[in-house]
Formats: sequence, structure tokens, C-alpha cells
Amino acid sequence: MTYNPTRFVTGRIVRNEGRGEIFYRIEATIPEPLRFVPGQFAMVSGWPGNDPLLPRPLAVFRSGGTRGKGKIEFVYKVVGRGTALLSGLHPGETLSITLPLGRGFDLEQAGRTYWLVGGGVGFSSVFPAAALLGRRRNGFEMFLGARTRDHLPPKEWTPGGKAPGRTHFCTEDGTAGYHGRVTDAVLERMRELSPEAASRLTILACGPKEMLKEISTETLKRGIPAQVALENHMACGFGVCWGCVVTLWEGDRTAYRRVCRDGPVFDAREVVW
Amino acid sequence: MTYNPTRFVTGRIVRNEGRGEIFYRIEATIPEPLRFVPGQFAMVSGWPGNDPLLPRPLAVFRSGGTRGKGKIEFVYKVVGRGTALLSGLHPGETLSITLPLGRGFDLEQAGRTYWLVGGGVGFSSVFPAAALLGRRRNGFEMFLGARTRDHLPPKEWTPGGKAPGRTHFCTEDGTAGYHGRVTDAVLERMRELSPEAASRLTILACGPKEMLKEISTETLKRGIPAQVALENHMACGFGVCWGCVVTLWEGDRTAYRRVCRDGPVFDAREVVW
Amino acid sequence: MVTPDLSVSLGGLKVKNPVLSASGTFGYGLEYMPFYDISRLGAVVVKGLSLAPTPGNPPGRIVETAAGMLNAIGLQNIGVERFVGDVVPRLEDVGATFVANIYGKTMEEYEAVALRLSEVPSLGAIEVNASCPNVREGGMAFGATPGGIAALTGRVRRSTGKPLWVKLSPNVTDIAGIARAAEGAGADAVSLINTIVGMAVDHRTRRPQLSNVTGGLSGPAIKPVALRMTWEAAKAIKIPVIGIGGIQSAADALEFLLVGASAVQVGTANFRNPRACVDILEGMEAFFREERIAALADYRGGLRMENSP
Amino acid sequence: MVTPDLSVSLGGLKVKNPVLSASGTFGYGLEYMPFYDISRLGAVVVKGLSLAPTPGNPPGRIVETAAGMLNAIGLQNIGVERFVGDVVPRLEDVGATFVANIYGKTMEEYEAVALRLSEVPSLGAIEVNASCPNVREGGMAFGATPGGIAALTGRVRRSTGKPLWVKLSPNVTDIAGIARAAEGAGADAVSLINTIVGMAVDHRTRRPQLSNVTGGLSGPAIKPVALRMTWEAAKAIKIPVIGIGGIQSAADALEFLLVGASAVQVGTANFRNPRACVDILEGMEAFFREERIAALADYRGGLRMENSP
Ligand SMILES: Cc1cc2nc3c(=O)[nH]c(=O)nc-3n(C[C@H](O)[C@H](O)[C@H](O)COP(=O)(O)OP(=O)(O)OC[C@H]3O[C@@H](n4cnc5c(N)ncnc54)[C@H](O)[C@@H]3O)c2cc1C
Ligand SMILES: Cc1cc2nc3c(=O)[nH]c(=O)nc-3n(C[C@H](O)[C@H](O)[C@H](O)COP(=O)(O)OP(=O)(O)OC[C@H]3O[C@@H](n4cnc5c(N)ncnc54)[C@H](O)[C@@H]3O)c2cc1C
Ligand SMILES: Cc1cc2nc3c(=O)[nH]c(=O)nc-3n(C[C@H](O)[C@H](O)[C@H](O)COP(=O)(O)O)c2cc1C
Ligand SMILES: Cc1cc2nc3c(=O)[nH]c(=O)nc-3n(C[C@H](O)[C@H](O)[C@H](O)COP(=O)(O)O)c2cc1C
Ligand code: FES
Ligand code: FES
Repeated sequence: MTYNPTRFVTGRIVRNEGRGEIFYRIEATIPEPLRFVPGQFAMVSGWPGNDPLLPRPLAVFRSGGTRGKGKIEFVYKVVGRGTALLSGLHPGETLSITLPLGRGFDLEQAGRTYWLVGGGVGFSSVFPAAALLGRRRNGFEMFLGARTRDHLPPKEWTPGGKAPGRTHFCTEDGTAGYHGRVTDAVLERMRELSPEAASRLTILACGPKEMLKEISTETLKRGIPAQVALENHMACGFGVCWGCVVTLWEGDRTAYRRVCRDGPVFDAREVVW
Repeated sequence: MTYNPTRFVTGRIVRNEGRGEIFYRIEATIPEPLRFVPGQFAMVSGWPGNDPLLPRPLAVFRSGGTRGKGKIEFVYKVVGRGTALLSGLHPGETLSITLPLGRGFDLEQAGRTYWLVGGGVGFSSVFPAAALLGRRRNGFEMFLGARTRDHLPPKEWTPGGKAPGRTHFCTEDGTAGYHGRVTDAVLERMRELSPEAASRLTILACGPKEMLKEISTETLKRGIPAQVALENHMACGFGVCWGCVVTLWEGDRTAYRRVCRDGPVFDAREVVW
Repeated sequence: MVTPDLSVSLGGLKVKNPVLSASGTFGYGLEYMPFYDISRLGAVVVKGLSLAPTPGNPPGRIVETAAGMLNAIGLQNIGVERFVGDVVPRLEDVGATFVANIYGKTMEEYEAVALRLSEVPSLGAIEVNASCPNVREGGMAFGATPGGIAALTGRVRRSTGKPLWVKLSPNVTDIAGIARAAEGAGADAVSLINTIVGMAVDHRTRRPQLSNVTGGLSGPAIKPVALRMTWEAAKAIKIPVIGIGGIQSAADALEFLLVGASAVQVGTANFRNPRACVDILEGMEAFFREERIAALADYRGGLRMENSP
Repeated sequence: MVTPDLSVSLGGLKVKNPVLSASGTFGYGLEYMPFYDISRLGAVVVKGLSLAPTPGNPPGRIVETAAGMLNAIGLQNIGVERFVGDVVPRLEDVGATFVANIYGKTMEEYEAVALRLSEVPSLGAIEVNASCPNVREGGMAFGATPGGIAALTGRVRRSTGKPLWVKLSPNVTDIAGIARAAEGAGADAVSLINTIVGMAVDHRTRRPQLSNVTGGLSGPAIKPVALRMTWEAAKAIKIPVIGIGGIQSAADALEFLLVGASAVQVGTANFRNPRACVDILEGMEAFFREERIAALADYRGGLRMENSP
């Protein structure tokens, strides 16, 4: 896994638009192009004043640009004051961004089929994985879950590429795609697999804690490796404050480990739910 | 002096534009039209978060509107964080405004000629007085001072009306109008007056403290009544915190009086400089 | 749904709801009448009163800080006589429940102010400012030790039959001990916190920004400290605790009630939003309705400590 | 113009400039190498070290507050042995001046950690955390009284020849008295403030937001309090004072120097801006150049008190 070292950069906003019912996409130029691993994130701020004080973690959604000029994109949902402020920023205004941060998904295992599971805004770390696998023509399927059709990511954001995996949309109220929770869709689809196919399966998931917990339990039962992207409140995002810890198994003992540096992607077996 | 009682209202920004080199004009709709006395002010905030915490005092520059729909305008200069944030707000966003506040200029004295003196952004309380006098066909002259031409208010803001008084522009560097400080222009012009004309003169002034002090001293010497609009840091703006006091003469003793409620306009003779 | 019962007894003063104004941020109350009917509040706590009118500190009295402000007003006020003569009748006219915040340079002066105010039948309670950081004689000396607080409280207690609230300073090592001392000496309630002593200077002019050099920090910046001290005091004593410090919203106010306050006072928030107190009151009513909580007593002190958070 | 001389001696440790990182906000220093060369700082103060590795508090460790944050990390750290074995050589490699912040559950543990660290020739100083509010044994008991501070300081003093800094708690009535106690017991410098104890709760779930219930408040919100305490301590003692609390900009840092601090530590600001320390250093240099101040000593403690403000 090679990626650019972490940097603290100033981004200039190019676009910041609401899409669909609840999501925003913000695009900014940064001094240099960035390489990142899907699942890695950035700490983002940019509103004036000291309140809120702390930057917000957002998964790197897309990066691009050519030598001497980078571009970066995030997608987000307004859930509180920080994201509300973010949504109020205009093109031309600046962002402070530390990136890329954390350990992303491990997509380097030879001969695996990946299933990508995104709940809610969790698609933001799952789409970059899909885009990469698509480019590599590595087989994958993607499961996207939301409460209603309006809570699903807009179709035009779904990554294409040479080998766009099959995408299963799921809604809890049945207004689009599979009627039910995304975990149920995953489990149903799993039952269709031959034991041989199942043995090649790796699951990557990002979404609400309950969803990740269920994915972990179910994959553990079946011996299917799973990587889950956790969230936690963060102050620094780069491992110095020790504020973002979760409890992990280390052998038969537990330890507090940092989501921002030891994660956000963890082996599902490690997590103490 | 009749004016609307003080209210706390939400304004919706219609326009917020830089003009000339250093000034901004912000226009907002408010629930109802407002009547105000020139020199009165408003406490304005609108940026999100608690930092900065306090609203900022701004002179009411213009008001208008018809029944059931008011309009309000302020002009301001960006000098610090609050005004910088103000300048970053966009049409459609909201302002919190308490207004009108304080005692404005007394323009109700029969048979007086008014000279209005504005230094720097002080024109913001002086223009409304000029506009009112112009509507009333009450004779006046206006003196506007600034460091350079670029620091003078844009010409198109100068109030017209049926009897627009003569306006003397003054710049310290001589790039426009009278070359010198506005107080010197006022004094020179005073020397041209007959004793009879001088006896009908009332001076209204708003601007930097040094300017007001000089105007006060010189008018006091000559027995010319002057009203000066003072500034001070404010927390509430409506007389409850006692934070904005200045020292005034009361007979042969001094007392701390509130700029926001007992002023901002004071009889020049009262002020302890 | 029925209207939630927000009434509560604050050391002998029964108020119809737990939203009060904080002293020094609400003038004499009447200044807020243009914004709303102040009789809607649980009580109006007026600006600190001394025996004689007090001029206060020289200008350079306020400075803004991050999410807060420093003030060094120096307790400028019209004195207890003019308050009783001019203000009280008007507060009676508008039907407000009101509380007098008092301070003195000496114990005797506290006592004298309390005595004079005891003659005012409509006065709801006396709040003793044992904690003003901005005047040497503002009670800070009395407020800093359990012994000082006990002496001051006892003295004022003996001079008045009014409900007696003692307002505590946060500038102490052990707020619980101070609260216990006030309780032990006869306070009917304690209110806290007053402002935290702070300072601001200008690095260019190299001068203090306040004429008094130091001032009292208030506003959202201090809320976490105020909440902690309210919690500690409420655990330590049986008399009601009135929580103060950085309250800006109904959510903030509810937090103080949750950790054990019987009521709250709203201070600095009134400056940015003159309607802050009623906005908070209405927000609180809405919350109780939404959550189907019938009475304040069902919520108050209900912090859940099992396997937090 | 010549480069201003920003060097200063901090109780036996001469540093090339007065900008230091604050313990607990800078990891072990090396984490900042992607952002800039940490050897540029006056010194790096590392995360609080205990004798054995410490797991810290359960999750629910940080909450954001208005212009500040609460933390209850509980001093999670790798322990002094791994620090000496794994971290010190790398700090030596990058050429950083570094200071170890230490704490213990007991006086004996403080002593043991200090003893072990005294064997590290490259270590610049030992900073005794006499004030962590987030672990019962974090020195809070020692830090709250002059007697406690004197005892702890004296004990550590006797166990090390390293420059000894004592880090003070702001949660006290009289910071000057505490500072004098540290000075009297042999501290070479004091640093202050540590965090102010605060609390946050969720009014809907009715639970504390921190697993530890209370936590330490840091960030711009506390700057006015930190500045005032720095001023009070600097007036009270002769040994150097290192100012800490809410410093985010060169202007903030200069304010602390102006009221008498010999140096500053930058904490929470590092989270939002990983380059905060060097940005502050560069801003300070620019200011000294602009104002033609040749040396830190010409500015430090230069608060003008005549007819303020
Ligand atoms: C590694 C990582 C990647 C993320 N990627 C995305 C993304 O791509 N798109 C997106 O919309 N959201 C993402 N999130 C969640 C996002 O960080 C939160 O929604 C955001 O911080 C909420 O801030 P707020 O001020 O709007 O909400 P508030 O609830 O007002 O925030 C209050 C405090 O809680 C913290 N907080 C609240 N919710 C979360 C959360 N879920 N995770 C971390 N901190 C939280 C905030 O940082 C803040 O300190 C990610 C979180 C993590 C940890
Ligand atoms: C009655 C009155 C009317 C005014 N009318 C206008 C106007 O029409 N247009 C205009 O541009 N300016 C006007 N001012 C000045 C304006 O209020 C200040 O420029 C503004 O508050 C500065 O805020 P800031 O955050 O940008 O500056 P900062 O310097 O960052 O503010 C820091 C603090 O100082 C206070 N402050 C700084 N300068 C002043 C000042 N001159 N007066 C009061 N408080 C100050 C701020 O309110 C804040 O609390 C008026 C002031 C008063 C008192
Ligand atoms: C400008 C100002 C003046 C104050 N005057 C008094 C006072 O006279 N008596 C008093 O007991 N407290 C006084 N206080 C303290 C407040 O009542 C309150 O305890 C403190 O501000 C914290 O609450 P807040 O953060 O909601 O403002 C004053 C506060 C401010 C900001
Ligand atoms: C997350 C965090 C962890 C901290 N850990 C320590 C510590 O281990 N030892 C210590 O002495 N102080 C610790 N502190 C206190 C800081 O060093 C500093 O004194 C305080 O945060 C005030 O400065 P600031 O406002 O610049 O952050 C910690 C602070 C924070 C925010
Ligand atoms: S957010 Fe600071 S260590 Fe993870
Ligand atoms: S600003 Fe509050 S009294 Fe004038």
C-alpha cells in the first residue's frame, strides 16, 4: 500500500452542492495531487471562529488532478453544527485539511472477491473501494442501504469504471431496490453462494455501528473475513490525543486503540462490540 | 422624536456588497418597516457559532419598506473578526438584529443650520441626518473626511433629496477635495461665517475619537452647540450590562454613562475627553 | 397533552418555572419589557445592589473572548433606596417575581442592604453575591473559604426573613465544601457559578484591556465548568441549587436541571438574544411535552450514571 | 535586521525559543514529523508517562464544547521503559529538545519515574503533572494544596538532578500560593495551567458524555483564565513560569510572555492545525522583527500598568 504522506494543506472550494435529499458533495483544489487508500480519511475544517473548535473527519471520496495541482472531494450529510457550517461554505472560500489519515481497506489480497457494504453515508468510504476494484477489474458486488430512497446516494455518484460491480440498493421502507435492511440483503445473497465462492469472499463495510456489529457477527459465524470502518469522535485525527479509542481484542485481553491511526478500518474479529 | 420601539428581529439578507475600496453595504428585509432617528443604531449578528459571541453595533443607515415588510441597510468597514464575518454572509442568510437603539441626533431645533461632520465610516450616522434634513428642506452642509480618496464613501451613497446640502470632501493626502483633515475644513469654513450665521449653527459629528474631541474643543470655544456620536465596545446595546460607559460631566462632578442608552449621541459639552 | 408542571420551590420562593435571569445581565428587568413580558419568567434577578449608589469601574469594562466575555463593571448600581423607591413599584406593576442580588464592602453593609430589602413585601428573595471578582469588596474575600461564606451567610440570615440565596464563586478549590458551609449557616438555596476570574491584554500596546486589569469570564466558554460545579454542589447539599453559567438554549438549561439544579439563571445569553430567557422557557416546555414528562421533578437530578456514557 | 534572540532559560534548561508543545497534545513528538521538523521548537513535552504502561479510561474520552474541548483520556501511555527504549533514541535522532511529563498514583511512583528518567542524558527536563483531573491518582490530590505541592515537589526534587518543572492545576483558590509552594520546595520552573475540570451531559439520553463523567477543559475558552493565573504566578515567584492554556496564535503566545511567562506551551491548537507550534513561532519572530525588539527579555513581563487600559 503506497500512499502520500500526511500533510496539512489549504484547500480552495470549487464546488459545494447539495445532491438528492440529504447529501452534499464538496470539491476543493489542493496544492498537489493525492494518492490515498479507500477508507482513509481527512480532518476538515474551514468555518471561521473557534466554535466549533475541532475539525471533522470525512472519508476521502475522490482525488485527482495533475502535477502541481490536486483536487479532492468529500461527500457528507448534515447531522450537526460542523457539517451544517460546511454546507454553508461557498466556492472560493478555503478549507483546512489534514490528509490522508488512518489505515484504509486492505484491497491487496490476491484472488479474493470483495463485497462492499455501505449503510447511510457509509458509501463515502465504500465507493472509492469500488472505484479502485473496478479499475483493476477485480470482481466485486456492492450493497448500499438506507432508510428510504431519498437516503440513498444519488445514482450519478456510483462509480463506474471498466468492471463496475453489481450494485444492490436496499431500503428499509422498500421505496427502492431490496425491501429490508442491507445486512439482510447481504445475508440472503450469501446463502446463494457455493461454499467455494464463499471461501474467496472478503467483506468491507462502513456504516452505522449496529450494521457493522451484525455484519461482524454473521461473517465471524461463517468464517468470512470482514473489514469494518469504525467511527468515533476525534480531536486530532492523527494519533496524538488518544481521544478516539475503541476497545479491541488483543489475544485474550482487550486494549484501547485509536480509530484514527490504528483504524478506522479494523479486522472485524478484533472489535469488542 | 417618535420612533418605533426597540425590537429583536430576524433579517434576511438581500444584498451584501463591497463598494469602493473599504466599505460594505448590507441590506436585509425585516418583518416590519422601521422608523428611526439618525444616529440611532442596531446590534447585529448572524454568523454561526459562539465565537465571536457578541453582536456588533452598527448605525442604521437606511430603512424603508411598506406595511408588513421592512427593509434595513447598514454600511460598514471590515476592521476585525465580526465585521469580516459579516462581509462573508450571503443573500438568503439571516441576521439577528436588535433595533432601533440609543438616542440619535436632535434635529428638531427650530431655525438652526446644521453642519454634519463625518470622519471615516462615521458617515454612516451622518448620511441619515443629511437625508432627513434634505427631505425637510432644512439647510445643512456636510463635511466628510478620510485618509485618501479610496477611504471616502462612494459618491452614489451620498444622500440626495430635495435640498441636498453642500458636501465638502476632505482627504488627508489631498487625493480628493480639500487637502487636510476634516476638522481643519470645518474650522476654515467657520471663519467665513458672519457672527449671525454662526449663532444659528449646530454641529453634528461622528467619527474617530480624536476628531470628535477636536470638534468639541473648537465649538466649545466658539459657543457653537455640537452633538457628537460616541463609540464604545458593547455587550448588550440596550442598557443592561453597563459595559459601554464613558465619563460625562454632570454639573461639577463626573459620572459613568452608557453610550448605548444615554447616547450614542451626546452634547459635546458633557463629554470628559 | 397537559401542560407540564414546571413550578419549583427555591428555598422558600415558589416560582412558576425554573428560568430566571442572572444578576447584572438583566438590568432592573424593566429594560426587557420591549422584548417580552418579564412576568413570564420564574423570577427576575436584578443587578447587584449596594447600600449607596455605586459608580463602578472606569471605562474599559468589557472584552470579548473566545465564546465568552470578560466584564469588570464594578457593580455600578443605583443603590438600594432608589431601587426600592423607583424600581420596585414598576416591577410590581408588571407582575414580575423578582429577587434582589446584594453585595457590600463589609459584612455590616450586606446586613444593612438585606435589612432594608426585607421591608419590601413583594420581594421574592435575597441573593447574596459572595463572589464578585471585580471589586475588592465584592465579597470575594468572604466567598473563597468555607469560614468566610459561613460568617457572611449567618450574618445576613439573622437580618432577614426573606428566602436567602447565596451566590457562590467558582474560583475555589472545593465548591462542595463552600456549598456545605452556606447550607450550614442558614442559606435557603445556593446559586452558582458567578464568573471565573480572567484577564485580557493587548500584545501591541502592552496594556491590560480592562481598567480593572482582571475581570469575570462568562458565556458559553464556562458552561462545562459551571455544569460540573452545579453537579458537585447538588450532590453535597440538600437545599436547592440554582445553576448558572453559559446557558444559551433550552438544551443547556436542561443539562443543569439533569445534574441536580432546581432552576437556572440565564446571563450573558441575554445580550446576543434579548429574548433568550423566554426562548429557553418555551424550548423547555416543548421538550417536556415531547418527552411526555409531566413535571420538572420527574426530570430534575435524573442523571444516569450506570455504565456511562 | 538581525534575528531576534528568542532563547530563554527554563529552570536550567536553555531553549532556543519559547514555543513548546503541551503534554498530551503532541504524542511523543514524532507524530508531528510529517508536518514540520520538531527540532525547531524550544522543546517538545511528551505525553504524561507513568511507571508502567497505562490503559487509560474507557471510550467516551472527548467532547467538544464552546471554543474548547473536554478530555478524559486517563493518561493512556506506553510507560517509562518503552519511552526510554523506543522513543528517546528517535527523538535524539531528529535532534529535538524534549521534556518528559510524568505522573504517578503515589509519591513513590512519581519518584521512581523521575529516577528512571534521570538516567537519560538527552532528556531536557522533567515536568511533574501535579494536576491531572482525569485520574484519581493523577496528582490532583497533591496539586490542590500548597502542602501537597510542596511534598510532591520536594520528593521528586530529591530524586533527580534534571531541571524540574512542576505543572500546576487551575482548580484552586489561590494559584500564587501554590506556585510559591512549588518554588519553595525546589522546583526550577512552574508550568500552568493544566485543564479546568468540567462536565458534559446529554439532556436526552440523560447520561454523562464522558465515561469518566468529568474531564479537563482546554482550548481558547480557557485562555483568559490561564492568562490571569500565569500573571498571578509570575508576580508571586522568581523561578520561570511557562504559560499554557488556549494559545492558538502568535498574539496569544505574546500575551502570556507579556504578563510574565518565560515560555509557552501550545496544546489543543495542535489538533486543528498540526503546524500550530511553528506557525506561532514564525509569527512571534515576525512580530519581534516588526517591532524591532532584539530579544525576548526586552518584551517579557513588560505589561504596562500605568493608567490602563
Ligand atoms: C473516519 C471517519 C470518516 C467519516 N467520513 C464521513 C463522510 O465521508 N461523510 C460524512 O457525512 N460523515 C463522515 N463521518 C462522520 C462525520 O465525521 C460526522 O458526521 C461529523 O463529525 C459530525 O459533525 P457535526 O458537527 O455536524 O455533528 P455534531 O453531532 O454537532 O458534532 C458534535 C461532535 O461530535 C462529533 N461527531 C458526531 N458524530 C460523529 C461521527 N459519526 N464520527 C465522528 N465524530 C462525530 C463531531 O466531530 C463533534 O466533535 C466520518 C467519521 C469518521 C470517524
Ligand atoms: C453606536 C455605534 C455605531 C456604529 N456604527 C458603525 C457603522 O455604521 N459602520 C461601521 O463600520 N462601524 C460602526 N461602528 C463600529 C463597529 O461597531 C466596530 O467597527 C465593530 O464592532 C468592530 O467589530 P469587529 O469584530 O470587526 O472588530 P474587532 O476589533 O475584532 O472587535 C473586537 C471587539 O471590539 C469591539 N469593537 C471594536 N471596535 C469597536 C468600535 N469602534 N465600536 C464598538 N465596538 C468596537 C467589538 O464589538 C468586539 O467586541 C459603530 C459603533 C458604535 C458604538
Ligand atoms: C456584565 C455582567 C455583570 C454582572 N453583574 C453581576 C452582579 O451584579 N451580581 C452578581 O451576582 N453576578 C453578576 N454577574 C454574573 C452573572 O450573574 C452570572 O453569574 C455569570 O455571568 C455566569 O452566567 P452566564 O455565563 O450565563 O453569563 C454579572 C455578569 C455579567 C456578564
Ligand atoms: C487530550 C489532552 C491530553 C492531555 N494530557 C496531558 C498529560 O498527559 N499531562 C499533562 O500534564 N497535561 C495534559 N494535558 C493538558 C495540556 O498539556 C494543557 O495543559 C491544557 O490542555 C491547556 O492547554 P491548551 O488549552 O493549549 O490545550 C492534556 C490536554 C489534552 C487536551
Ligand atoms: S483523534 Fe486524536 S488520537 Fe485519534
Ligand atoms: S452595551 Fe450594555 S449597557 Fe451599553
